[in-house]
Amino acid sequence: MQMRIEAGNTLRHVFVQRKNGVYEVTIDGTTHHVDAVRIDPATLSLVVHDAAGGRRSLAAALSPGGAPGAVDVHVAGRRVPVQVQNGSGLGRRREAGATGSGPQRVLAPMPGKVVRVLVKPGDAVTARQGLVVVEAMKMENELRAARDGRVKDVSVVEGQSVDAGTVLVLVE
Amino acid sequence: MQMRIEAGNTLRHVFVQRKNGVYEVTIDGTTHHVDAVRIDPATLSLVVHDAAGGRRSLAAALSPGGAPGAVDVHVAGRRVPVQVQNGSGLGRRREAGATGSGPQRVLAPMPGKVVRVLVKPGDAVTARQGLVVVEAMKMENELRAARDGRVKDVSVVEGQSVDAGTVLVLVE
Amino acid sequence: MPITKVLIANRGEIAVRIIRACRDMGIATVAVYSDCDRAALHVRLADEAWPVGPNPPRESYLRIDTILDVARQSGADAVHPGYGFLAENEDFAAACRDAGLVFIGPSPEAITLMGSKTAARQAAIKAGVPVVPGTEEPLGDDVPDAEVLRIAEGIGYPLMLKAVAGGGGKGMRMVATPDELPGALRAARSEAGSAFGDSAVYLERRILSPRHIEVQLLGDHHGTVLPFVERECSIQRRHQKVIEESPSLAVSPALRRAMTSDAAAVARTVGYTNAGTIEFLLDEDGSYYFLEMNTRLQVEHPITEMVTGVDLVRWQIRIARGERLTLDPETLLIPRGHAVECRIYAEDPDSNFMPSPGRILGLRVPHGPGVRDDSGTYEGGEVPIYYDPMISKLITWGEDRDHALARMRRALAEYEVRGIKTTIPFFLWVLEDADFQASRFDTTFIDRKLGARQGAPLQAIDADHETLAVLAVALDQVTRTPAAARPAASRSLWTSRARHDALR
Amino acid sequence: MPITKVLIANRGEIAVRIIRACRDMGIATVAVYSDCDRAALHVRLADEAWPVGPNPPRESYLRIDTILDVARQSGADAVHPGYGFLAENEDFAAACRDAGLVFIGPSPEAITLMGSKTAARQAAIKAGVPVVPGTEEPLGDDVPDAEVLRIAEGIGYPLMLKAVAGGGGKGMRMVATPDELPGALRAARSEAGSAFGDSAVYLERRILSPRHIEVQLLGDHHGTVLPFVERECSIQRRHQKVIEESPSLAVSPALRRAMTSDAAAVARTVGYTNAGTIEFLLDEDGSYYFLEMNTRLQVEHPITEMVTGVDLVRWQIRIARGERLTLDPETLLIPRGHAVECRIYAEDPDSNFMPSPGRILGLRVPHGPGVRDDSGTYEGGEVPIYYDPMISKLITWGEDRDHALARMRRALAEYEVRGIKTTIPFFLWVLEDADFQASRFDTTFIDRKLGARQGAPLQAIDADHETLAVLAVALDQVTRTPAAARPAASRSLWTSRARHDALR
Repeated sequence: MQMRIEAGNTLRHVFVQRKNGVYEVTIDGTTHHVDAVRIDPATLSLVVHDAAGGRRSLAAALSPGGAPGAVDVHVAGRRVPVQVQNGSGLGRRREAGATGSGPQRVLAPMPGKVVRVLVKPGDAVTARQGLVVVEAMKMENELRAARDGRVKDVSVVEGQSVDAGTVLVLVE
Repeated sequence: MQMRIEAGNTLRHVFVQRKNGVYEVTIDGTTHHVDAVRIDPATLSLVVHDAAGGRRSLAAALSPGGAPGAVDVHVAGRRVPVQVQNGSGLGRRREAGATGSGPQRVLAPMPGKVVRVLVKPGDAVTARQGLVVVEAMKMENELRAARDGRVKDVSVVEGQSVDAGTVLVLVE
Repeated sequence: MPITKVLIANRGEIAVRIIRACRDMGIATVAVYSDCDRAALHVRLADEAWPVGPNPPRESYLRIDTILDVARQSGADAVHPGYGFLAENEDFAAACRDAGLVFIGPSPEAITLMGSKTAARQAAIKAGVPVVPGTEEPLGDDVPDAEVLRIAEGIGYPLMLKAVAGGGGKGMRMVATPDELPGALRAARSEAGSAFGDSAVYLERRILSPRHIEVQLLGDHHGTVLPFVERECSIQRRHQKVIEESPSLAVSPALRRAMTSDAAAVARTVGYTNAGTIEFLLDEDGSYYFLEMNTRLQVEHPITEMVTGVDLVRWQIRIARGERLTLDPETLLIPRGHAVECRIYAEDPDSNFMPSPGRILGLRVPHGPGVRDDSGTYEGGEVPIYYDPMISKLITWGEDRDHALARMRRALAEYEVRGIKTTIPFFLWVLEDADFQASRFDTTFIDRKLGARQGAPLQAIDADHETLAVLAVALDQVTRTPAAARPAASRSLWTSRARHDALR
Repeated sequence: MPITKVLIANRGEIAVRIIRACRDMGIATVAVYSDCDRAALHVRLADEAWPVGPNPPRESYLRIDTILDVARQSGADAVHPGYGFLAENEDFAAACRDAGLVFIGPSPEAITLMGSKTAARQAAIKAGVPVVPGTEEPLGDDVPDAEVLRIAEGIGYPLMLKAVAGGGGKGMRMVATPDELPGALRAARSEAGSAFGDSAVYLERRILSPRHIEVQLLGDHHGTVLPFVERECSIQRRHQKVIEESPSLAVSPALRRAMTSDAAAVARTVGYTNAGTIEFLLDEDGSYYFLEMNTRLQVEHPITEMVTGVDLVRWQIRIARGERLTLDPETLLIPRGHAVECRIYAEDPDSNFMPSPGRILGLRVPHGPGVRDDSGTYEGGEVPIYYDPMISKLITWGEDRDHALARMRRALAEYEVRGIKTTIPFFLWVLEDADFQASRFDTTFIDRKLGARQGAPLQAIDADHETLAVLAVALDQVTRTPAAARPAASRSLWTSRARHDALR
């Protein structure tokens, strides 16, 4: 079985075969010997044979990521976002849009109330600079710029209630 | 929706309709008002409106019983075996065979070793009398007669290893 | 006052906590729920459950009329408010009393009194307990700058200008030197005037590196008030406690005697009953100051339970039904071992702690020696957007602080929540910090440490993690046919599983 | 002897328990598993996992050679045997030592000595500790009946005839009166001869209504042996403990002093190190007798941990690496509150406790104050047919016994296991018993109470339960479309759930 899997912005070519009771997983030419069994529909128990002859035991739990083919893998205390590529090359990770080029639309992540607008059209902003503060779940949440740019439009005013997905600010 | 559901050896005619936001469940002419939501694929949260105007909260978890249509309902601290009847009248509970009439085949419930045979062909036995002791899971398990009868055949000897389902004794 | 059925005017983990205490005492429980909480854990665990309205708290959990109506219909004879919502609402406490219901908490009068910052401050002064040095009388518009400068000289710099009617940081200014004072005074008065319609301010010394130390109290209706060993609550993010522990390594036995007896003195001065907490600021030099009183059960009450063995909710109920406090005062002040609590929130610590509501697709809860998980949710449960996003409180106990922290690391590593993001990676990061491990911190610790990271991810993903993730995804695809991946001995059981699935 | 990596030569809940203690100490863990245990919880939680063979214990968990081979290959420097399997096998302890591995347990010599019933009895006598009155020397075939009758007169009736080489009840006879003796003697000698090749027997007084009381000990390599407050283990079904508690209501502080100091004396006599337990029979008149010593960690160790705050597994490891016992002896003998343990088995209590192996389709574990669940399994996990069917130990702690029992009832009621049958209904039944509640019992209690029921179901199903079950099944059918039954606020999330399912 052959797959293309992206993790950490690197696309890996993966080939799996079963041999002598374990799986041989070759990732970009490096072969790993792994025993895998399913714990529940979302969880695998892996025993990874290491080079020194060790048998490392890990549980890996998978949950759907934010886009088709995206998977969050909970393993070794981390949540690692992974993208499974299908043949036509569709299904790039959603985050790509946010950190790449092109205008950035800052959306309300949940229903709430705009308590502060920190920028106005024409302002130059730097990456991670606060743009709008939305109150939801009893907390104030500052929405920030993903990268440097200039505010093109502010679509909300202080005190306004917004639904999830409402465009708050446009940065370009 | 109309159903026939057996519990406690009594067949009940059940009719369900949704009315004013709750379910009206009529069991053999008595109507119960119940609010039901699903907690997970096997569990429902029920709020049962009682006659005095109370709102009793219960969780009911369902798991498959031993035969088609048989369901074990975990509710109010009990496991209640229930049988859902389908149109053709199939799917009687399996236990029916064990406590009803006809010869009783005493089977090994799991792989193990016969450590004692307590009866021989021709013996008269009474209900709950021990017939064979099988050791499995580090425990000795006494298999008993379901009802009064006479031993027709003993198919095993002491020390013999048996698989699950092996006929040990025939009582008629 | 016998209590046979308690209505719990709350939701989430604290409602579950109270239901369990009632069940231990053979007392029936009545849950209330808003629309989105119909499938919540507290509803399922209670004996009865009643709807109280739409999702916004103001239309459900804060509706005094509806909740009293449910109490009447359900035949409850007592009400437990939990924390938050109506817990410190004197009108609710009074309405319960007027309706003939036992309110499991302090009197409405005590709630009113200690709810006012200046009245609480005066109660502390009356009890002979130190408050942060400052002006006792309001400084109105008519007090000239020179007079304010003279008073400030007596208090010392840096100091805080605060609005008498204040709250939420409005009308508040830090003043580092005398020449900053006139400008700050003008600004604070103007802000206070427009925000509260009252421009009066007062001065308070600024404590530079305070620890937040608090003392749990129980008071019965027979005049007994008992303090408990302190809780260390300095680990706060934006003034919200996130990790608490008991005891505090900054509190010596002598200091403990002084602080706990002062705390009890404040409570006695106001005739306080039931559970309450006195909050102090502890300065680096060992001096401490009354800050405020919380007239309810605290979120972090379990750490006190772990080191004293006292079930505080059970005692709240016993006190409410008129029982005497029969606990041994001495044992309450001698902690047995050490306890730590992490408040697990549905927030993404790597996105500025943005709330992360939604369905919990997978949940594995830690177990084993020294671990307690007070959760309000379950696998498949929903974290709604309308309420505080805390999903659980993870508490560990150990023979000493290091042991408790080691168990916390173990428990956090076992904890798995899928479908939403949580603050678990944040806690694992804090637990690795050498200053935290050495108990070298004050209330500014977390904000300083987080600020220094400049948004770097709390739990870095390295090449090994990526390889493991790729292996997992590849093998998940390969083993999608369940039978392929199951050990041989299990296969026979897939028949019954399949039957089970067919039934769904 | 530094310990950096521990191989756990066991499975199930005790392997999980040991992994957690190692993790708390920063020690790496190596799990071993038989074929059917590949997906077991202990494998998943350990840092490393190695197969050791087919399912029958003799071919895997009892294979000393294979296990030592894994220890070598994995670089483990210590071995913890848990309980059962190789825990009391002196050859294994010696083989570990010979292989340069730290065996986390007593010396092979101590295991050998205390493993012999008569040698252990002699050690107790040497330590000045009472044993059940009886003959010290074997009575061979050559001792005439008249002589045995004379000896029996000195011991008193009723008495027990036991095989010197005995075990498993073989060659054992109860003798109520002198005229029964000659016949019983012939039968016992014959049975012992054919079972063990040694027909020698000895006489022991029969204690009519004994309680089973045991004392936990820790001994370090520097000569210190410390006893702990006793455990009450009289609630047994067919000589298997099913409920344990600490302390025992039958043991006064004075009796506790005597029993614990006697227990420590026996251990000191044999130079015992690491964890061990001395079992006593306690007679109705307050006299007690040494029964035997268990040279390992006991199943029921958590109740001692709950009332003393000591992590016994952690201390086993600390002792094994040469540390001194620095615990305060006095606090170990003063229980804080009360703890109870129920051993939850995959058995059907309404079918004569028939094992009920299989897949756990659904599992809800209790939580909250005072509850600890030491489990070896998980939802979706398999209870194999090859091993002890205990799936979990549920432990509760309370301020006193009634409180601990109330919490146990609450926790058992919250516990839900679907797919297999468990002994939970049995425990709920025992907890309702007035004699149990009053601590009026001896080791025959459960068998007598169960016998009196003549097979009547432990938890009766009444018309209300049937109605509720019918309602549940009917509404399950009606709400099979998930969206139909979900509260409105949840519906939007079914999209992501569906995506999740599509991925599987």
